[in-house]
Amino acid sequence: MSRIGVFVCHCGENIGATVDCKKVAELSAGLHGVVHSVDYKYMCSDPGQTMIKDAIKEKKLDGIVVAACSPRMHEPTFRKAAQESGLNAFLCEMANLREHCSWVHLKDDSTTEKAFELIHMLVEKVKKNKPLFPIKVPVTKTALVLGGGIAGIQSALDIANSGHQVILVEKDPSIGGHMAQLSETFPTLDCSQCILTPRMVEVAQHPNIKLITYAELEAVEGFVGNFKVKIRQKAKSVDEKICNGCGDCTTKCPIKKIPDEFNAGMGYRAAIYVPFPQAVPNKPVIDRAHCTWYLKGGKCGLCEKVCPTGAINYQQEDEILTFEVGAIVAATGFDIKGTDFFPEYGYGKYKNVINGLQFERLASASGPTLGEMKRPSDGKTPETIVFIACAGSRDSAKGIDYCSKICCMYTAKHAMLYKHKVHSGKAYVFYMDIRAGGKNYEEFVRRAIEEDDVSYVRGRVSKIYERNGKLIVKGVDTLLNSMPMEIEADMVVLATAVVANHDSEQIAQKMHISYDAYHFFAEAHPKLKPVETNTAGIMLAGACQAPKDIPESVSQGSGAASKVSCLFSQDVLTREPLIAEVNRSAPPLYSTCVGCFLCQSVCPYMAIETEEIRMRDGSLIKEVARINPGLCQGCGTCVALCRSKSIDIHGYTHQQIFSEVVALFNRREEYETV
Amino acid sequence: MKKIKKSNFEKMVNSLLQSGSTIIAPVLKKGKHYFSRIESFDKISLDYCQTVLSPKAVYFPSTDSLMRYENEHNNVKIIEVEVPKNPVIVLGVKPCDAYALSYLSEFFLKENSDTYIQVRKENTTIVGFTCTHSDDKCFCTSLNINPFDTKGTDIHFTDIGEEYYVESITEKGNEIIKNFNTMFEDSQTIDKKEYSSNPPIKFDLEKIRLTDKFESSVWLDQSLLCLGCGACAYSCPTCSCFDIQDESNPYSGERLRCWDSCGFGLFTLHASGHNPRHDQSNRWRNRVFHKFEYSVKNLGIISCVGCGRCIRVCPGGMNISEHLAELATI
Amino acid sequence: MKQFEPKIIAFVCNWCTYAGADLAGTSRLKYAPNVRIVRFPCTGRIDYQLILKAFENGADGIIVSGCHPNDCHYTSGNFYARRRWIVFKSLIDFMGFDNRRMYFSWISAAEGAKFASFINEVTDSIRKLGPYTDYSNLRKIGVGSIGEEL
Amino acid sequence: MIKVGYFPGCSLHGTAIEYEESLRSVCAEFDIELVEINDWNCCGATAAHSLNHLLSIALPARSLALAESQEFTEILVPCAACYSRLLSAWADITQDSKIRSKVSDIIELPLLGTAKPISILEFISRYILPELKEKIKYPISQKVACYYGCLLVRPPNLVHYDRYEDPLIMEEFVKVLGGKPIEWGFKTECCGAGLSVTRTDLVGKLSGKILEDAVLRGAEAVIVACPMCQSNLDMRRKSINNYLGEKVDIPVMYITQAIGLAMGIEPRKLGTKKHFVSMDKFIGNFRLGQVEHSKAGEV
Amino acid sequence: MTVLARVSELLDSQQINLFIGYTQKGSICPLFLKESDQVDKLIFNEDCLQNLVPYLNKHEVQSFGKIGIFCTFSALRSLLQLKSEKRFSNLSIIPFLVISDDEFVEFGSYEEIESYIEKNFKKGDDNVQEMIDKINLMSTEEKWEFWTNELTGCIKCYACRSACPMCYCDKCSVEINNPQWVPTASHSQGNLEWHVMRAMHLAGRCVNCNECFRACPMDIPLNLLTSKINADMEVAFGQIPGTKLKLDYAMSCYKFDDKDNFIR
Repeated sequence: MSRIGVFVCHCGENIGATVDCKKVAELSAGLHGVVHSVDYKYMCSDPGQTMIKDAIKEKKLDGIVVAACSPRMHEPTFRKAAQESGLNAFLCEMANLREHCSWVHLKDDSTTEKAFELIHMLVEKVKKNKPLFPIKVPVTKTALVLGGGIAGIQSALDIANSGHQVILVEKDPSIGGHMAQLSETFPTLDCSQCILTPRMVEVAQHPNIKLITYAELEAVEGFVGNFKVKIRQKAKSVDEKICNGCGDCTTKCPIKKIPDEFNAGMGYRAAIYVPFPQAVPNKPVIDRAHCTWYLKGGKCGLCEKVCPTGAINYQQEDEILTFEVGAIVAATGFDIKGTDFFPEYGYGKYKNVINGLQFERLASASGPTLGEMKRPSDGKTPETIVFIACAGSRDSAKGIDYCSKICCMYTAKHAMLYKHKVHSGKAYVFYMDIRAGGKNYEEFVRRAIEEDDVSYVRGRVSKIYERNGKLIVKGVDTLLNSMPMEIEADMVVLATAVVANHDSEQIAQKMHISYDAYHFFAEAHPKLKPVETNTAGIMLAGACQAPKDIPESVSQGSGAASKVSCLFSQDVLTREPLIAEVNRSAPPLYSTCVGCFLCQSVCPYMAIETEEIRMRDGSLIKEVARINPGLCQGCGTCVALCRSKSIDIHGYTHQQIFSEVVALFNRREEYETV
Repeated sequence: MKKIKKSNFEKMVNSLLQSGSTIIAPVLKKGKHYFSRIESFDKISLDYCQTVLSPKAVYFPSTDSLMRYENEHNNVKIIEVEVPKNPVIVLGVKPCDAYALSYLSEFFLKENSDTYIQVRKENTTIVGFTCTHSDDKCFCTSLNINPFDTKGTDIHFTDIGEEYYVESITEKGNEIIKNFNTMFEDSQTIDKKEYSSNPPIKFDLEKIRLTDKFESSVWLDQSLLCLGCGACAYSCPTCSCFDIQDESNPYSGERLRCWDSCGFGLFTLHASGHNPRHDQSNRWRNRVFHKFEYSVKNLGIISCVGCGRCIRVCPGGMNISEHLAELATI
Repeated sequence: MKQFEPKIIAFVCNWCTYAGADLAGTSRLKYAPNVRIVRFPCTGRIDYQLILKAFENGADGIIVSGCHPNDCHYTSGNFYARRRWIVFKSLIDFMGFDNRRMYFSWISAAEGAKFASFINEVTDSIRKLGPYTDYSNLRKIGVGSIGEEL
Repeated sequence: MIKVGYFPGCSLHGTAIEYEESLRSVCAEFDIELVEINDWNCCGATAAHSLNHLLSIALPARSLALAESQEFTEILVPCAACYSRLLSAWADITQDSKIRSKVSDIIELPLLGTAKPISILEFISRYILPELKEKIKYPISQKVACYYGCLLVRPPNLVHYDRYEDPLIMEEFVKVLGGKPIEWGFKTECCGAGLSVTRTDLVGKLSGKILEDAVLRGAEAVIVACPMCQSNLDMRRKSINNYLGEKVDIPVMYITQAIGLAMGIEPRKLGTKKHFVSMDKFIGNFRLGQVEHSKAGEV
Repeated sequence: MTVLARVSELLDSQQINLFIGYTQKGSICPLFLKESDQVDKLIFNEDCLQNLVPYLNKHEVQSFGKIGIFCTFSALRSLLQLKSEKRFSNLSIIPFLVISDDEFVEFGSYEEIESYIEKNFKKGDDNVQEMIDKINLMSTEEKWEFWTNELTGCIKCYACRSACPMCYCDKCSVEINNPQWVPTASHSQGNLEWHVMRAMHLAGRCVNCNECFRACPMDIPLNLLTSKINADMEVAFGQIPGTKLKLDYAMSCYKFDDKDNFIR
């Protein structure tokens, strides 16, 4: 038999004015299992709480219902009071008499009746409550940062500077990311590499940062505070410890005509290469897909011969490194659409139609033309250049509905850079809208239009075709008479859409984080949790979440780092125990879970794993679902999905909710007498 | 011995209906026959081989209320359930089903009389009919039951063309003849066999010796076809297993007696999780043993009447007469 | 005769509709006192069988409400719930349940006014329909009787 | 014999009769029978759809319903404008059961949407292309320009058999015929058909630009699959020449005519004489022997 | 090679320990073969409609380990759906789809089943759709009357559950008594709740084999319930149960723009 206490609060006049609290308390006293029922002016006040505590002790209550304000307001208060008097905090429930009753109804019998019913529902619920205990998980104070672009670099440095260990993993041979490829940055036009490279060096030298380049994420297991990650260190074929970075190998390598990724295909590199002169680490790797030694079974070997330190190691193999980390920052960056995505603009066959990143390399002093404006087909200086903004972005016909955000700004920058280099040249920009929200951004665009005389045309380009060595750009000017216009251009730059990396879906699946329809990683809440993911302990930084410019990426990198530091400030994590659990029953069933794992596909937190139930001799009896208490956030979607009702959620169990619902009714006649 | 013209038989039924008796008789629905309460004579369809379900629910409903209770603060008030006492006449009961009903009353009433069933039996008159249609699933004759037997009936009719040949078996039967004495005429004793169906004998009952076959592998082989539902038990005229269910809420509740089946895995499941009849073969063996061994030991009667219903309804194609024939050979 | 007052039960999620009801309270909006709220962590937790249970135990109307699409505290619980309701609705409509007694809505934590007017609207229309007994009466068919078919 | 439902529309019975002639001749070679939809009516390819959406669906939907009652699951609609109207109507009625029942009420016919319109290009790639190569007798060896116009591969959300910008499917056919399709940027440019009556001068400009580029790139013929395109590019030569200031004599033929010629079907069965701009030079050029051959056949 | 010869070969070479097929004994019923000596009793014709896959869920049958089985088209779909729900991990199953005595398809892998189903997909029974259409046209009250009448006949023998390939829970939720979700009694309410629950459990999983209807001793058209919601789901979500080897369960996925017309 339960021993339930009911405490009805008047909340001054707030409840008392419309609800007959005294009568409610009397009626409650008559409920089955209620052994104590009182009303009081202010339950949340010190004397009120003392009343509750004393009653718990004196009447040996095994559950209480506080009928007062919204549980969203004072549930912690009363749970704490219960806990302090020896009653498990989760044996306290609140009936919402104020927000849901007294404030919204007039003084009337029906209001009092409702108040009593609300209490009754919770009395029945609390009878089924079970003591619950907070979940504690230890924290490994090492962070993994995935991606060595500016967001990852910023994140790694901030975490390292707050005194924690960081493992920074980069898939390319050098950190730096896309920012290293940029010529100048908007809106200040300062040199991108000049501001980036010092930070890259800082990463390399930081005592708390372990830098692993040319490596990829293999697998993530575990949960917040206790991840186990596997990293595949791709074979560099060069022993980093021995290599002195002299560069003899790269100059001697006979295979030199490999399109250079760093130069966005505008230049060439050798099969053994350092991506760019300021690379960190500044040690070469062998590109096995192009190296003669690998393609022709051990021939060539020139680099090995010229290496003064004997660092070349053709036999090196991929290595799987395992680390235990407490948090992960995903900063895997973005990609941009190639020009071959646009049949109407020449589907990649016109050499002089290039994308924004290629233009960056053309404009960069360290690029293939050493910063001179030379068009790819014949190296001539383009006299007329057309920039097309929103190439793919905001175009549902192309399947990309979103705004790529950075294009308006970098297109203005490109036009400006072009005009600064080719004073006599004519630059056109076709745009839909100019989105220049940001500090000094609008001013920057105005400068391009007004000071640098860039012709901005509001309209879209329908077609580009080549004729007599010129690119005929057919567009429309929607502001001037909406007339079709044709420009004979020497070069066209498409501000192609920013898209997620081609492998972002796989990476997200490895990390068990969700991603949106465009394969950008999904944040936990679009407004209030823009840095966290749905998987506790995994944060996002930079353009892997959505298109972002440099300041935003850096801010988010720092934000992610601060989230990690907060996490690492505790030795043990404490979580509310309101999570789901798969039931256990007597053998030979062990659990009514039948192992269909349909629940796995519905869990937003990927918290459901496989548990093997085995005999003592190790033979498998059955596989059942197990909810990882570290990952479960307690939404209960799996609970309602499970056909055999093998999953239940603490705090909202089948029994509790069922009792609440059944308590409400079946008593229509009784009210006539109330 | 008596006889009654069919036209008079109709008048008699209508008169019984008018006098307030509940009449239950075979009725044709969606191509199959079911015992159902009738409101008029023309609903009756005696031209049938076998109803889908047996008439056992007349004594033993699929869900029976045993009592109700109400919570009054901290007291519990018990409310007894009254079994209706109005007269019930079950018409068109075949000898196999009548035989089964007599088994059921033995089972429920012999040692500890079950009030609910006692009351129903007292108020029920069983009007038997000689079986005229049988099919390849019928095997009553293999169990020494004749398709014209009168066991379990109160009054028995045999269709002899324009008239029914009538035998009164019990006092209730005499009562009917007395009440409608103008309609009944005296008759010679006839050989009912001429008017009845004659299902062939499918196996030699004497040769079925179960006692030493408890551990035989035959149970597994036979039960592979069984899907483990309760269709056989629920359609069986003699299956009498039940489960007690309390349906309740915080204010009141009701105690129900519901049909159960030994074919269900849950039937013998212990709270500990252990199930002494873990495999379907164990359950199938129990079913056969119950009918041909245990009920003989307990009540002296084989509790299978060869009606063939379980064969007809089985979704897995289990055929008890074939299985018994197989048992007779080993 | 006392006017019929319907009993309505509302299954709501903790983060949006429960909070929306709280906001209706803090805004002192007035609405009909016929609804009893049962709090769930998320609409994803709401079991369709509870709807049957509520009707079985005498509810005259049922409200199910949670966060608007894309607003779910758990990001996607309401999307799964929505699918479940679409399917459940198609089933019970097909079976001829009185669909005028079931209401589904999205009410956010900011929509206190929507909550209040929604409750009023639902209460009014269910009051007009009268008590719902079709479902709870089913309980009486087939107990202790010889039934329709034997 | 394969039977395919066939919606000719007004063009193929009128100004584009040679399109139908060539289509039927080619189909005969592939043992395909085109069965005209009984009592078909106008597709409504006017400005009507911008005035009353529902009626603009109902008009073509009637033909769809009739095709259904003849138990066709596919309807070949060679005219690109008809195709566009029929396909839009089909999409509307199959995606929205409410529209379907409304339209069904309007046309007073049962309507399920089981008959799907297919374009000439889909038709060729499904029924003709698989066995085309072995039937080629006289491969076209010239450069030709494949011109699609505005309707054939659009709108993108309904038409999926080719990309809507810079389509490639006709080029594939031409390559099988042995021809050399040119790379050009005018495949889906506007020919001006919508202004054909009101602003003939603009038609000259728009069509002129198309032909100018085709000629510039060395094409000896333009291959089309739309009666409107054909009539504009073929018939409006006067205004085209006016605009261009020179005389262009590049012939404009239907893809079905091109296929027929390459298969060695007699030109008269392909309606090649029914164009304003003579095709003789082109035919003569690509296979001198063919003409002799067909003459020999006539004897 | 005839299918019977192939079955013999598999049994003789112990590539399978059990073969589940059909035989004719008065009516058509399943046949379990452990040896090849009785293989000539196997038959397969258009009347062999029973889905034999539910037998594979029985632990007694599973203990044979390697099993050959005759499959109808919907039985193949049920196999695929069950596999996607992680069934049969310890079982090697060789399904056969028989077209005629000499013509049959033997499936070597689930991928083959998947591609066969994709290539040969056929819609469910027209009669079922006709009945559904008929009920759809009824008013709410008529529907209610139709279904309460039908379901009053239910005796809760659970033949529908036993015969359903997708019902394989160790403990059916109708057997949970704390709380008692579904009344076990076969009064009308208990019956209705049981069938609502069953239909919901088959939403996104039913392969239209109509086994529940075939098994029902009371001839209640239960298949209409599952067929109806799955047909609606196919239209709404575009997913068809039993066509994908990778789990594709409509109830555990969503689209941002799932259409509903009743949520306000």
